[in-house]
Amino acid sequence: MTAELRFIDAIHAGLQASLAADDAVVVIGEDVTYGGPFGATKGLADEFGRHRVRDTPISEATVMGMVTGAALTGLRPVVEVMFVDFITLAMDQLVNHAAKLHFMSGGQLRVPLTVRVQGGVRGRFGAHHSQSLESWFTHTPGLKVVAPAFPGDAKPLLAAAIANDNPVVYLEHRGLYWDKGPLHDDPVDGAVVRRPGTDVTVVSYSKMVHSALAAADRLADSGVEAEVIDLRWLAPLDTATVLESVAKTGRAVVAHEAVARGGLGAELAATIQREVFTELVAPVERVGAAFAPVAAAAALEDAFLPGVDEIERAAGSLMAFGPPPP
Amino acid sequence: MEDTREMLYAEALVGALRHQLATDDRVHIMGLYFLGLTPHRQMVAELRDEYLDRFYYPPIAELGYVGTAIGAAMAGLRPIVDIATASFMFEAFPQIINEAANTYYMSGGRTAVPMIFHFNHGVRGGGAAQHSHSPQAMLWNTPGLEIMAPSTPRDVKGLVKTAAASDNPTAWVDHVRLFDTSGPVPDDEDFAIPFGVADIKRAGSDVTLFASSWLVQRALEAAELLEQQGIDAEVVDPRTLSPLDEEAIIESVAKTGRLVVVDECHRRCGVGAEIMAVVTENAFGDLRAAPIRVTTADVPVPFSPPLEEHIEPTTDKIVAAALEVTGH
Amino acid sequence: MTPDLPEDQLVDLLRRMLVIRRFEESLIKLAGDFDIGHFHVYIGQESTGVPALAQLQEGDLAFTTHRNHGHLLARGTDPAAMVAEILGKATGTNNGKGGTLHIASPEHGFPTTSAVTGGCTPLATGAAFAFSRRKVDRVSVCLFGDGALEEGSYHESINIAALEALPVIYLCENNSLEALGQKANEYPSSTMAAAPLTDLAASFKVPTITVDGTDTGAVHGAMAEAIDRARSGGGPTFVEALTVRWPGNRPLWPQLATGVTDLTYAWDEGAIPQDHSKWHGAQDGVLRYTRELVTAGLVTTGDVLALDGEVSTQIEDAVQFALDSPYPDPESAFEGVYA
Amino acid sequence: MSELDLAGRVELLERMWLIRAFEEKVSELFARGQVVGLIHLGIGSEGSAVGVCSALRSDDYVFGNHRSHAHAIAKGADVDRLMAEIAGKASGYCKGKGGSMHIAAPEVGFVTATGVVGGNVALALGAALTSVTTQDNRVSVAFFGDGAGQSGSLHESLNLAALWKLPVVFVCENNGYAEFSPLSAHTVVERLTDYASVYSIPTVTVDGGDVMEVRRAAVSAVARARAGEGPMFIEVLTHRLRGHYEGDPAAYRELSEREEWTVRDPVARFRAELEGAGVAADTIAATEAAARSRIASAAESAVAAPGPDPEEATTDVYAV
Repeated sequence: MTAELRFIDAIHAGLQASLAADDAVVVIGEDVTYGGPFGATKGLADEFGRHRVRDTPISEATVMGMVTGAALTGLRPVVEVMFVDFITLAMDQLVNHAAKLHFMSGGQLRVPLTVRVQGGVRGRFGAHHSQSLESWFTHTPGLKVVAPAFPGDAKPLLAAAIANDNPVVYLEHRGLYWDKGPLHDDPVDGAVVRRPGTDVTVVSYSKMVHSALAAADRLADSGVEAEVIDLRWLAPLDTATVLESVAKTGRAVVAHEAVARGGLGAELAATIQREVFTELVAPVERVGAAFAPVAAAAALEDAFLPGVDEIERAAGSLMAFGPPPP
Repeated sequence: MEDTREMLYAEALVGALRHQLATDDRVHIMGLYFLGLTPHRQMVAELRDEYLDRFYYPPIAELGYVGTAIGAAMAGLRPIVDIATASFMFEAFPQIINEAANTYYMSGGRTAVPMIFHFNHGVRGGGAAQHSHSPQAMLWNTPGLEIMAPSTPRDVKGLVKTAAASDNPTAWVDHVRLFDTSGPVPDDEDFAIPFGVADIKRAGSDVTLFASSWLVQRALEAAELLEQQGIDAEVVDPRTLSPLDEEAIIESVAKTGRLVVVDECHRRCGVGAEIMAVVTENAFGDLRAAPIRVTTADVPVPFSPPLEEHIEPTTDKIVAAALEVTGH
Repeated sequence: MTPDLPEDQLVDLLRRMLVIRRFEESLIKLAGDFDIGHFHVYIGQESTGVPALAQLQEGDLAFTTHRNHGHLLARGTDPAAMVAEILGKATGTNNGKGGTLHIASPEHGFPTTSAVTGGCTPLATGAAFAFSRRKVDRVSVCLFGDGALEEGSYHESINIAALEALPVIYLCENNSLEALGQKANEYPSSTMAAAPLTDLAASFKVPTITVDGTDTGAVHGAMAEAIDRARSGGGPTFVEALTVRWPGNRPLWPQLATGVTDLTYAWDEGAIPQDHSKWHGAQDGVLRYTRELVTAGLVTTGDVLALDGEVSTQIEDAVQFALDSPYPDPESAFEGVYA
Repeated sequence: MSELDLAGRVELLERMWLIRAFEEKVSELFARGQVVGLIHLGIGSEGSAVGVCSALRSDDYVFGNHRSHAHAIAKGADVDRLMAEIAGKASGYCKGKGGSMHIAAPEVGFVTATGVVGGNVALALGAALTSVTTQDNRVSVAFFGDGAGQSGSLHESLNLAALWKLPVVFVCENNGYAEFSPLSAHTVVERLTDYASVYSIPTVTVDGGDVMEVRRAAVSAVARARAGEGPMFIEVLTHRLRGHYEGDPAAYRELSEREEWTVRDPVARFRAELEGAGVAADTIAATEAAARSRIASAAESAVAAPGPDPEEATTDVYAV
């Protein structure tokens, strides 16, 4: 029986392990010595010293540039941006510098940087603290993006991000922080099939994977076997796993919490259509947030957030297209 | 038949700004790089001299001056703020995304942000990775922003008119390679092009080429080349990405059954991806072949000319994609 | 000291302070019963916000931060609509779309609340830019905490304001002097190498004033000077008001740490309990102002208690109104994205 | 670091000539269409680049901006690879991917340049953080112009460097113009050192026309930083003798101003100074001749070099 860990503790353990294993790893961010708003870094300053776990002023732009400069010159910084919304303040450094320096320098420079950000809809925080901005990062060549859905994956994915020689945006959904799960030592490269199925492929990541699994349970009750894929890495995107599944099922739903317009669902829909067009028996369905900012009121926030019902409905609508061609 | 006059895109652009300054004293302009560093920028300088007290030339502080324009929009002006090279929008992202785009909604419809952000986007020759950005894809998954991407002198005049009248923040995505193109522009001072209405820049029956901004010109060039090979291409220009005229694209694909999406954004999660998704969701049964995207590759824009050309959506690549999708 | 104002206006200032105090206390109590999420209380800063903002005129604008309740109430925003907004009700100031972090009340001069640190500085500067360009006799007030000075947006904004001599007042409420109930190493407040903070304005040649934020008269005087400068074309002013942060900052310190304010402490020193005697005796600007009014004979203790009773009832009614109000129609979540 | 002897000063002049010859050659190649893109030249700021970099160790870090050919050469970058990069050739430092605005020559400590105004300052802080963390005793320098002075990230960086006592030297090359307008159109602040003083960062303003004055300021700043005493801010009053970018007619500048600065040309001044100090005319003439011939050969090989293989456009996106 392996120990059950909360998601937030798995991240803490991942940071702890990386700090212990490699002197080049430093943890930097607002209030990280205190532990940050959710406790991910609690105690690390005492354990590893304040020269390796540092608080910064509220200066996101400069902090992102500084950790990039530190990564260029030999450290492996893990920077915490308190809310993904605040990454807007650091976008120039992230997109114009961290993501591009390896390429612009013709491969001379490396930016082994991990950017930990939490976000997503939870807690009635309103439009400045609830956005899902991952398609900005996946749209940016040079960035890698990872979005764990389970506590077990959180630690090895964080280790992989920190060990990577590229800037990696590590997306945490604060709605997952208190979930518990067993640790595992499975490889964390690429996507993973969370539930095998034959009729429809549901592709998702982060917290929405849980909705996808719940929807699959409901679909099973009505005789539809959904295959649920947890992408884990959003860039690079493991299209092979997705395409293999869709080639088998002929139907695909892509579900995420970000707005549908311009989201990862669009990218997967485009790729699936292009690559397995002849196997498709139905159009790729997207489940994403409505094209609106996130409202604060509970009733509106709930309406905004897509979930199990929407996935079930989308998968059901694809089943109406009949069986795949022989 | 409307009266028109042939003019350069740059002239039409400056004419549109002049018209707004002349007809609405709430319009103030921040920044001077509407025409980039091209020689045409003299026209903007002349306009400033005509309306000296309506221009503001800001420090190199995008976050500060773009936010200042947003605050001014909340307090009665209708600013048109030039961010120049689109790659610098990231400095101003906190204000564009968090404030301008969200405020109307967050305030329950009580505070509007009527203004225009002007960007020069795209590969322009030697701009390298930090001066060649196409911002459309990132901006259009931000609810609350309107996005216009004119491709002709006529369109820039008509779209600026509509953007200036809109109570929403509008991102005006422009391309330096358009400035020297020319075409007929209606004389009518009140000529306006509604947002969310696509324009069929060339009618055709065999394949739909979707393109916006500068790439409309390349798509039209490709269509000419395709005609020589007996392929009749339709070029659909959405003119505004937000709102998007989904109907027009779907209708065109319903007719042709084949689609090539041309887009200057990077491929992954670019505008092209969204168009592909919209088409598959709404016209799946009409598609006779898998649609193809012709986009900027998923790499930062390289400096050296042969490298730059290799990653761009060129006319040749559009032609090749159209040939492939039509089974040639 | 009390501001140099007619008596009825002095009492009105006290009323506004009490509205804020009772409003925030009610929220903390409410949060004990309901999960109303994350919010930031203004307790301890009433004696800054009220005299600073109550003297603005109609059409003047102010831009505030996550710690916004006091500012909005100081200019007369309806507490019922504010509680409703904070509870996510259809009757809220923003119809439930903003919540505590984004309360807007344009008719009271608050176009929006930005919850991004440093978000409001360019906006307030921009409103002043508009006033200057429209040639109207209006001023804009930028409200922020000391943390916002760590953001580049502040520096970019004040540079533009100085360059253009814009009618804007940067009112920095420096509440990090001491935070009651804060443990060592818990949320290090100020990470700023500049001291005093006014240097960060003086370096841009912007006039600065530092006042004790618990001194209603001093704040009133400083703001009067700054507003006068702005209206007369003299450009921006930076005002730093020093206050103590009170510990009810949900969800970090979610308790009424010093209890429900007992106004009798203002005139009955013997009633002040041992715990937090410094707070009640010296640091609470509301008690200080009450004490000053009573000592100067401008109000009686009975007047104060009667006023407090009225205000408390108003706030109770406001809370009840909000609780009784319906939630918005979920479909409205998808509306109002575009004007 | 002690005051340089005469031979050492002649070496500085050689380095300044190398920059001057390089920049003039780039201008020439641009006019001939053999170099494309956005090119910003540093003619007139040789004294700043050479003065500062001569105070650095070879393993110290320099972070440049859009106008950084001079900084790279002063730090020891190879002019062949630099010229090839600006010409977009495969043999360039960045294989043609970076170009003029994005030079990287990390092996000589010129880590990278950036095309975003003010974008390099925070990067330099990061290198200084590495030095503090690994205790490798290196110093980082960020070169930026007066136009970057009004960017918020500079102010954030000054605060952070002061708070953390980072070994970083801020070098503000105040050439009086931010892009196309004078500094007075960008800020009411006259001495940009005021920005740093508020954070208790020591500052000095020096004449960029005097390479030795720049060098003395840099020597003291570097010594402070290396001793763990934190950052310093040097404002170098300098000038660009060309427009903002190649192709800019610079019509906004007064003719008299240009003439005045031609007189204060750091290369001409230093040359005269050395002549006055007794360096033989032949020796001095040889510094220029050697530089020009070195650059001529660099330009020749850059122009003749093959362009990159187009397929290279999609490599180096991710480190492996």
